[in-house]
Amino acid sequence: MKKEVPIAIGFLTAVLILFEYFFKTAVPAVSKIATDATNWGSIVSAIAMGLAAANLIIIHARRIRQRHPDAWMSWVLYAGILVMLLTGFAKPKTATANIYSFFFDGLYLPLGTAMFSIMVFFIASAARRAFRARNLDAAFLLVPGLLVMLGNAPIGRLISPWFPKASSWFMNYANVAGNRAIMIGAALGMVLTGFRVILGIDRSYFGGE
Amino acid sequence: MNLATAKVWAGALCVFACYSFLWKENRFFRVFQNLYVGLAAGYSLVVNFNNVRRQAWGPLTTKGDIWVIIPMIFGIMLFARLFRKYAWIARYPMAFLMGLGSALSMKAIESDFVRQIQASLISWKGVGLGGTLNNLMLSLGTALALVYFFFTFKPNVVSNAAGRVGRWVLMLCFGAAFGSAVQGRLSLLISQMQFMLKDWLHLIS
Amino acid sequence: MVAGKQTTFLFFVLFLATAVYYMTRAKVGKLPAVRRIPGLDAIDEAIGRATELGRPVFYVPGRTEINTAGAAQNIAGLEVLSHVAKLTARYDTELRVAIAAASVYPVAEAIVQQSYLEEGKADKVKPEMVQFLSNEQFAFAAAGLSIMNTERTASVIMIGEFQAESMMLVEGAAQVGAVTISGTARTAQIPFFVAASDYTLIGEEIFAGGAYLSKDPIRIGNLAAQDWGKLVSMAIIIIGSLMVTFGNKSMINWLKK
Amino acid sequence: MNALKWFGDLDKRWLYLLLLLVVVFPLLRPLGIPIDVTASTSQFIAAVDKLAPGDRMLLVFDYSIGGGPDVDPQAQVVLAHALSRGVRVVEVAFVDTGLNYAVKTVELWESKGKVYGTDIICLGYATGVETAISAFAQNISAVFPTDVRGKPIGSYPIMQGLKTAADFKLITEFATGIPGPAEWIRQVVTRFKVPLGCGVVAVMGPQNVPYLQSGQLVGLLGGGLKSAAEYEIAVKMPGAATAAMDAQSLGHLMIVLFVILGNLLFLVERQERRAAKVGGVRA
Repeated sequence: MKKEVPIAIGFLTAVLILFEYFFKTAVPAVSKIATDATNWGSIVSAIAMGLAAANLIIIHARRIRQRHPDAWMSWVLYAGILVMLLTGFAKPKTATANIYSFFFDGLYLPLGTAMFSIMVFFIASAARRAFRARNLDAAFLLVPGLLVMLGNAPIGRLISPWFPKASSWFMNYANVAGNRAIMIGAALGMVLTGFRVILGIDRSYFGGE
Repeated sequence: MNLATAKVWAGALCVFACYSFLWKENRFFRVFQNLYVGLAAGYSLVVNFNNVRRQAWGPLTTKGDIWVIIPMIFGIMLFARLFRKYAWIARYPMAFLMGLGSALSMKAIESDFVRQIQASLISWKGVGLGGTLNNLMLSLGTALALVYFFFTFKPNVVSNAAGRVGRWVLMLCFGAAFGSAVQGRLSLLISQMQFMLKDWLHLIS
Repeated sequence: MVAGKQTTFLFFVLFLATAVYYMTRAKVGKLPAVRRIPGLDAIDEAIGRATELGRPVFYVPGRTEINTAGAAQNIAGLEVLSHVAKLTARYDTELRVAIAAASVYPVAEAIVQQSYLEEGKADKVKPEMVQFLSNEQFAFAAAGLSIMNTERTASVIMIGEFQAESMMLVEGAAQVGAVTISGTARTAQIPFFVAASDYTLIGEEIFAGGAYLSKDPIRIGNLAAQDWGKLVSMAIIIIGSLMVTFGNKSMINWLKK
Repeated sequence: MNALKWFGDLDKRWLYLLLLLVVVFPLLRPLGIPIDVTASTSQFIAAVDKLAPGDRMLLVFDYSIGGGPDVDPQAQVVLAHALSRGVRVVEVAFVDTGLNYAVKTVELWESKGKVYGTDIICLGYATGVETAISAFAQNISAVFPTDVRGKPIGSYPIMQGLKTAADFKLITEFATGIPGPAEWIRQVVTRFKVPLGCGVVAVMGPQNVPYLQSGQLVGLLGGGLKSAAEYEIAVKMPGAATAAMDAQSLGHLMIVLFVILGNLLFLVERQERRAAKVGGVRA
C-alpha cells in the first residue's frame, strides 16, 4: 500500500495527461479532466510553498539557537516574511498598502534588478579567465562569441559593416543548428526519464521504508 | 520625505548592498540578502495563498466544486515530511506531482523532437553557393551535432570524425549565444546606472 | 487522434517500445558499453576533494517546479543527487542541497534521507542538508552565493533546469575556488556553464547521469534506446533533406500528419 | 609582455571598476554613435503603421522583474507610437510582475491626457500561463470580468465589441521567458489568425528568429534594449534606450578587449612554457 498506491497515482495521472494530448478529439470529455488535474498540480504546489517556508523558518530557528555569528540576520529574514504577510492583503490606497508598496517597490523589486545587473561583471571576469583558445574546440567557441559581441553593438558597424552580417549569420545558422541538436537529444532524454518515473522504476524519492 | 523619494533612496541602498558583493562578500550584502529572501518568501506566501483561495477555496465554497478538496488534502499531506514517522504519507501527493510533471515533459516529443526534425528538412540547393552552405549548416549541422550525443554505439572512424565536426557546430552555437547574452546582461547594468544617475542623483534627465 | 499528432504518436510508441526492448535485454545482463562522460566521472573526484578539505558539497537540482514541463530535467538532477548523497553519507562529508521550487523540496529531502538510510547513516541527516532558499530567482542566487562564501564550499554541482541565475552561481563558485560541475538541457544557459565551470554536461548528457552513475541495468538500457532515437532522427534529416532538394516534400508532409 | 602579465594578475575588481566607468561615462556625456535600424525592427514598425486610428491593439506585459529593464523600453516606445497614431490600446499581463509595469504605464499616459477606458485600459493579470492565454483568446470577459480597477469591462467604450483575440487588429507581446512568442503563437496565432509582433530580451532573440522567417510573427524586436533604441530612432521618439546605446557599444568593446588580452596572455605563457621545456632538455 505504501508503495503501490503512490506508483498507481503517478501512473494514472501521466496516462491521463498524455491520453488527452494525443486523443482529445476522440474523447472530448477527457480535456476537462486533464485541465482539472493540471490545476490540481498548481494547487498542490501552491500549498507546498507553505512546507518550503516552514523549512526556511526551521533552518533559521536552528541558526538562532546555535548562536551562529549571523543569527541576528535571521531575524531580519523573519521580519521580511512578516512585513509581507501583514501588509500583502491590504486594500489599495490605504496606509497599510503604502507600507507594502514601500517594501515591494522600494526594496523587493530593486533587489531583484540590482542582483541581476551585477551578472555582467561576472561575465567580464569570465571573459578574461575562461574565454581562451586553448584548443580548436575552444577557438570555435571564441570566434563567434567575439563577432557577435561586436556585431550586436552600434559601434560594430562603425568599425566594419561586416560585423553585423557575421553576427547574424552565426545567430541564424550555427546557433540554430546547435540548438536543434540539443533539443532533439534532450527531448529523447525527457521522454525516457518520464517513462521511468511513470513506471515506478525510479522511486528514490519515496524516502525511508 | 514622501513615499516616492523614500522608494528611490531605498532602491539606491539596495544597489549599493548588491554591488558591495563585487568588492568582497560582506555583512552589508548578507543583511540585504536575508531581507530579500524574507520578503520573497512572504510575497510568495501571499501570492500562493491567493492562488489557493481563487483556484480551490473559491470554487469549493461558491460553486460547490467538491473535487478541489482532493488537491487541498494532497497539499496538506505534503507536510507529513516534517515528521519522520509519517513521512511516507507525503509519497501520495509527490507521486501525483512527479507523474504530472513527467507527462508534461514528455510532450517535448512533439515540439522539441518531431517539429525540430521537420524544420531541419530543407533543400540543399540554396540561392547561390552561400545559400547552399547556409542550408547545409542548418540540416547537416544538426545531424552531425547529434553524433556527439551517442552514448552506447561502438565508435568507429566515421562516427569519430562526424562527432568531432558535430562538437564544433555545438561550440559555434555556444559562442554565438554567449556573445548575444553579453548584450542583454549589459543592458541591465546600463538601466541600473540610468536609475542611479537619473532618479537618485538627478545628474541626467 | 488529434490532427497533426499522428506521426508524433507513432514516434512516441516506437520509442517507448525500443526502451522496453532494451530494458528486458538489460535485465538478463546484455548491457551495452557506455562511452565515458567526463563531467560525470568528475563527480566522485569533486566529492573526494570536499572530503579531503573537510568542506561541504553544494548541490542544486534545477530551479523549476516539479509539476511543469521542466520536470524531467529536475528529475535528472535528482537522480544524480541520490548518487551524490550516498557518497557524502559514506565519507561523512557535509552536503548542502539548495532548493528553489517549493514542490521539489519534499522530493529532494526524501532522496537525501533515502540515500543516507541506504548507507546506514540515517542518523546523520540534518535539516541543513536540504534547504529551501527562495523561489524568487535572484534571492535564490544571492542566498546561494552567501552559503558558498560563508561555508567555503569545496565543490559545486548544479544539474537540472536553470535560467539566468546559472552564470552567477558558477562564477560565484569559481570565486571561492570550488570545483564546479554543471549541466542543463536549457540551451540558452549551456554557454555560460561551458565558459565558467570546470565540467559541463550538455543537453542530453544530464539524462544519462542517473544511468551512468548508478550502473543500473534498466537505465543503461534506456540510453541505448535514446541512441536509436537519435540515429533515426539523423537519418530522417539527411534523407528528407535530399528529397526536398529534388523537389519531393512527402517526408515533410508525413511529419506534419 | 610585462603589460600583459600585469593585466593577467590584475585584481578582478579593477576590471569591474573599469567596466562600470565605461558604462557610466557615455550616459553622462553621450558620444552619438549612429544607430542602424535593422530589417526586423522596420517590419515591426510597419505592422503598427498599418493600423488605422481607432483600431484596437493588445499589449501584453509578460515580463519578470529581473529581465524587465531589457524589454520595458520596447513596450514603452511601441505603446507611444501606437497611441500617437490614434490607436486604442488594451493592456494585460500573464506574468504577475508584468502587471506592475502595465499599471504604471497606464498612469503615465493618463497624466499625458489619454482617457482611461476610451484610449487605453488595463485588464489585469491572469494566472495559469498557457491555459490562461488560451482561455483569454477564446473569451476575454470570462478571464477578465472586470478590469484592474474593479469595474465590469463592458462599461468601458474601448471594450465594446471585443469578444475574442480575433477582434484585435494587432497583438504585441513583450516577454522575458515563459510565456513568450511560442505560447502566443500556439494558442492565438494558429487559431485566430491575428497578426502578432513580439519583443523579447536579447538572450531569447535568436531562438525566435525562425517564427519571423515562417511568417508566424509580423515583427520581432529580438535584441532587447538595442531593438528599442532602433525603434525610437526610426519613429523619431528618442528615449532611454537611445541614450543607453553609447554605453552599450563601449561596454561591448571593453569585454571584447578583455577576451583578446586574455588570449594574448595565454599565447605568451604557452610560448614561454615551450621555451622552458626545450631549455630543460638541453640542460
